[in-house]
Amino acid sequence: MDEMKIDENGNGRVMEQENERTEGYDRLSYPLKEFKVFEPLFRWARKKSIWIITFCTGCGGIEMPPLMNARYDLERFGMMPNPSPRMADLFLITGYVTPKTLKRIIITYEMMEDPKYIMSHGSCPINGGVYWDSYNVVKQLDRYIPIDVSIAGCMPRVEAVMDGIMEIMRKVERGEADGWKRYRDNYEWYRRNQDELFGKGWRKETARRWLKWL
Amino acid sequence: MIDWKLVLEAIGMVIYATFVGFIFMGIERKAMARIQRRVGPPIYQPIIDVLKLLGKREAISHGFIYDFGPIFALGVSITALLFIPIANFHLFSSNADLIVVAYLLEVPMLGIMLGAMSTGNPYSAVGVQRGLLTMVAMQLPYGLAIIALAQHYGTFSLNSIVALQGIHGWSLFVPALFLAFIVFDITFQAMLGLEPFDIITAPAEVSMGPMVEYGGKHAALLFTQHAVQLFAETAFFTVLFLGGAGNLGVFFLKQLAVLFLAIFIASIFPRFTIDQAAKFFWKWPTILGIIAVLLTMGW
Amino acid sequence: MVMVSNLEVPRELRKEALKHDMYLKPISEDTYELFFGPQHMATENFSIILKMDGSRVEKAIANPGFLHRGFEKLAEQRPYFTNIALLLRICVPESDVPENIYSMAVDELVGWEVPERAIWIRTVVLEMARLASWMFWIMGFANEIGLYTAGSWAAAYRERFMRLFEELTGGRVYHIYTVPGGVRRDIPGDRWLRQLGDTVEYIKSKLKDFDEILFDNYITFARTEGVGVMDRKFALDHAVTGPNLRAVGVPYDVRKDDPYYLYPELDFEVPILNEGDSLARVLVRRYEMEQDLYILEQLLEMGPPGGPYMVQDKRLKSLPRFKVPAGSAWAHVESTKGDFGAYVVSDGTHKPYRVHIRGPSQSHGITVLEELLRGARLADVPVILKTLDNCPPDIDR
Amino acid sequence: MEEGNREEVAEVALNDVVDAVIERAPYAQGKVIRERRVEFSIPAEKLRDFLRVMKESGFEMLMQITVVDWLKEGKFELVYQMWSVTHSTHAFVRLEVQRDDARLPTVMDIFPVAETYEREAHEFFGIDFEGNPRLGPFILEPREYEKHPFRKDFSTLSYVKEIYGEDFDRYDESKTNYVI
Repeated sequence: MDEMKIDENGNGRVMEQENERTEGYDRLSYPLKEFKVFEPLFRWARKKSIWIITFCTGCGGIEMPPLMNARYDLERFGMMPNPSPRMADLFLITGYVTPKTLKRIIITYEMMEDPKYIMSHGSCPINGGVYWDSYNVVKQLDRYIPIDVSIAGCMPRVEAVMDGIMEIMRKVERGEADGWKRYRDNYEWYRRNQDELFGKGWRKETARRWLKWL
Repeated sequence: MIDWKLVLEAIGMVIYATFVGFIFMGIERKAMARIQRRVGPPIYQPIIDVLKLLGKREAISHGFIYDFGPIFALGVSITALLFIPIANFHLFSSNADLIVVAYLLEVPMLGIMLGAMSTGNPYSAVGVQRGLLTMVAMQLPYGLAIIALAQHYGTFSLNSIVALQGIHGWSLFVPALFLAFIVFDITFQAMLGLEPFDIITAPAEVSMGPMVEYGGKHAALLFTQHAVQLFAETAFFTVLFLGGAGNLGVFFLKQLAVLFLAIFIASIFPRFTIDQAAKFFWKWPTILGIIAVLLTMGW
Repeated sequence: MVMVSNLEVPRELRKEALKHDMYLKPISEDTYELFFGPQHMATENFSIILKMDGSRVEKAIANPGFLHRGFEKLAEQRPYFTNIALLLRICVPESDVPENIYSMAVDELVGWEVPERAIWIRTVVLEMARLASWMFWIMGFANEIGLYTAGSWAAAYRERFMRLFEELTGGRVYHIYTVPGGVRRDIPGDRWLRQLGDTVEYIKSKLKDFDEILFDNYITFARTEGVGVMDRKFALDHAVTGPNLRAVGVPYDVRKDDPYYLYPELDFEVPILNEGDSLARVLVRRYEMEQDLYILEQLLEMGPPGGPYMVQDKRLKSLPRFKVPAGSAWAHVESTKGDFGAYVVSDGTHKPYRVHIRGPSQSHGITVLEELLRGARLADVPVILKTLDNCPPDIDR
Repeated sequence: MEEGNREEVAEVALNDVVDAVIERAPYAQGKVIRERRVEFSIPAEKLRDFLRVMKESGFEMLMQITVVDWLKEGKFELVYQMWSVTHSTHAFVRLEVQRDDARLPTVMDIFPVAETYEREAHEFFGIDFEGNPRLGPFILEPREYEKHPFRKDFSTLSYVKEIYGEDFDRYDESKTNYVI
């Protein structure tokens, strides 16, 4: 739908949708303009330069420094840790997620700019893993944010993580890593799940404190 | 009348500088990686990064100044570049271009600061404070080094400095100017934003500082600006101390030598805090700079 | 049409936001709030709310809880031996420590005499974990102060221990190796011991590199000297343990003061410095690395004693029904972060009635950190965090 | 021979330590469990007084406050665990409070680190430490905080089912003895 509208206008200008007010929050959309000619080039560049946001959410964070440093050097694939969510492409969920972290994850994920990808790391984001009966671990992360690639195991070996990263590279090149599109299309559903977990108005109450303009 | 040759040369030089600047950034990352016993990214990695950043959807803007900052920075960097006599291309050379270039190379920082200040992110704000203080701190030794040079050669023209070095040997080998070289190299580290003076973007402290809110095309602009700036700064260094060059190949090699010096220093030193950096700049480099100036007066 | 809501300021709201001072505010104010973490390079999954005055910290409020999984509750619902696979996840950088304290406490409750061979293996594993954890700490600390070279080297050296662990236990990070009554598997063979000896030699030779680039670096001294100073009384009142306590001149080391395993027979020193600032904490850690290498050398010279590696007990045939007599026991070991202890209460059934783990960061990470951060510069925050060796999973559990 | 001697000497010294403490606080009962472990039980209202005595007699560090929820007896057992650097000894100070309306005075002013331990005990067990200003949601989110999850009558499985929905089917309730 979005692409259609831009083609009709034909200017290549980023369009601004009308600001709708539903359920008490303001939304705004700038659809991503896909240049047909340059798209393969951009896809190649996206594949070759994936910046990881530095947000280690669980025990998998312990395997991040070895991944980035000597021995398993991820920089040779053009990946690099980036502390700023605005510049990052890949969100690596490294391990179990507690509700307190999930709030930050959602906010950070929404701060990232499209196209953005999520890779979950370990069994816990898939179904809770060893913490399946814990009252403070989110069981199925896929209900709250879209995940492109999941790596099973506790803890997955570094080689497994690298295999996952290769997979996400392949997906990016083929244009299949479309978690951000799914998030946009099914925003109502994700939003409802998040609200069910945290209670309505959690953004207004807690997240506003972290980001004043929220 | 429009001097078409000059225009073409200028455009060509900007494209060449951007490209070589990106390659320099790649070499920097690769060399650092090799020192850290890693494989490192391919040398053309910064070009891919910029391409990717250009292909990102960008929906955030913090107003006009936020957009204007990176453009301003890039513009100033290019202007500075065009004043430097690179090999046999003397584009905007004039009588006092030493001063012009020395200060145009400082201004892009202000552009980034302008944009960063308008984001409202406290990390940006802290980064801007740090950036401005670094600038103030490094002005003094930087100025002293340039005064020593101008004093020694008796001219403010980069062209004549290159020509005089061609006759009397590189200024690196003049004892008084060697002190100036050391001073300039220390400030050079801060100009490139490398350790021990990468205080502005210190990722573990202020998470990228001024850059924290930039993403997508703004970040791509800033990367391009950094590439041009890197080229211009290494070129300036080469012209001042390594005697310039007759053709682009030799010039490139000399620039590379300068770059590697910076990389080696950066990979063995941790980062200063901002007040230590300011104190450091106003102590040893300043003393050395004053000695250099005095020596050039006596000679 | 379905649309996305990203966290940008919508153009319509920008004027309103300006009007309400919702953004553009922090710069013009004298004091502002800085949310340091969890999305930050310096704090791994830990958040500090800093009330800043310029670049000085006026007040710091530690905000843990991003890693809370309710271990102690979960441990009450699992049998004794299953808990090993759970509890070791409390301390991620050296996961052998929770295994060992829990096993020691259960050993004491049951009254088992752990066989000599198992004791030797446990001591070696603990020391290896300590060295791997030191390497990890060098990596974190060096990256924090901007010396990425040393950090990257340390990561590579840590991999050597990871490989040895993998061969010994089958796991890279989580080993699930030490169990009540002994260890789960025997040593793979003499080749492994030779490799361990080689690794110790190698790390010993590489320690000189770290001395040159990191520990004897002018800027490292400048960054850490006089930053985050504790005195003796403060440290004791706040139950500071481990290298942080030894940096204020208290020679408390669990390996000496409450000896366990083979430590009474080993010859090592407890390094002490009296300054109590970050530099002292860094240097104490540096000296301890040397001592750990020395301990490992002695252990290798001693060689593993013969005999079984697991206690011979009929009750071990049906592990899920394995019952422990009622009572309570406290066991603690010296980890790189400090005094790590476990308090296990049994009511005579096959599940523990209560397991309480004391992570050293529980005291380092909240009150001590908040006190030390008061008045520090923003650039000192990561340095203080890292020299206290704050490990968030300990706090949250 | 020598080692045995040393142990005996250590035990005698420990007995002296316990005696010295009890002399100053006659309401307490103390005994030596084994080498380097001593135990005291005190009435709950004498807590602050006793901890002060302990601190003055060489137990400098408060390592932990363990709460054990004895559901059947209707009591919380609190174990203040202390370490003495001078005597190299670990001490358990045990006391009991009623499970409903559990209140204790804070020991923040004696051991500043107790602030964290008390916040934790309050959060997970709902014990009120009078005088500690920072009690409240600390590690948990407010919703879990209200349940005080480490109490024995809080069932984490039913809570998980309630929060995370019906498709959570790894636990079979019909099995009585569930072994994980």
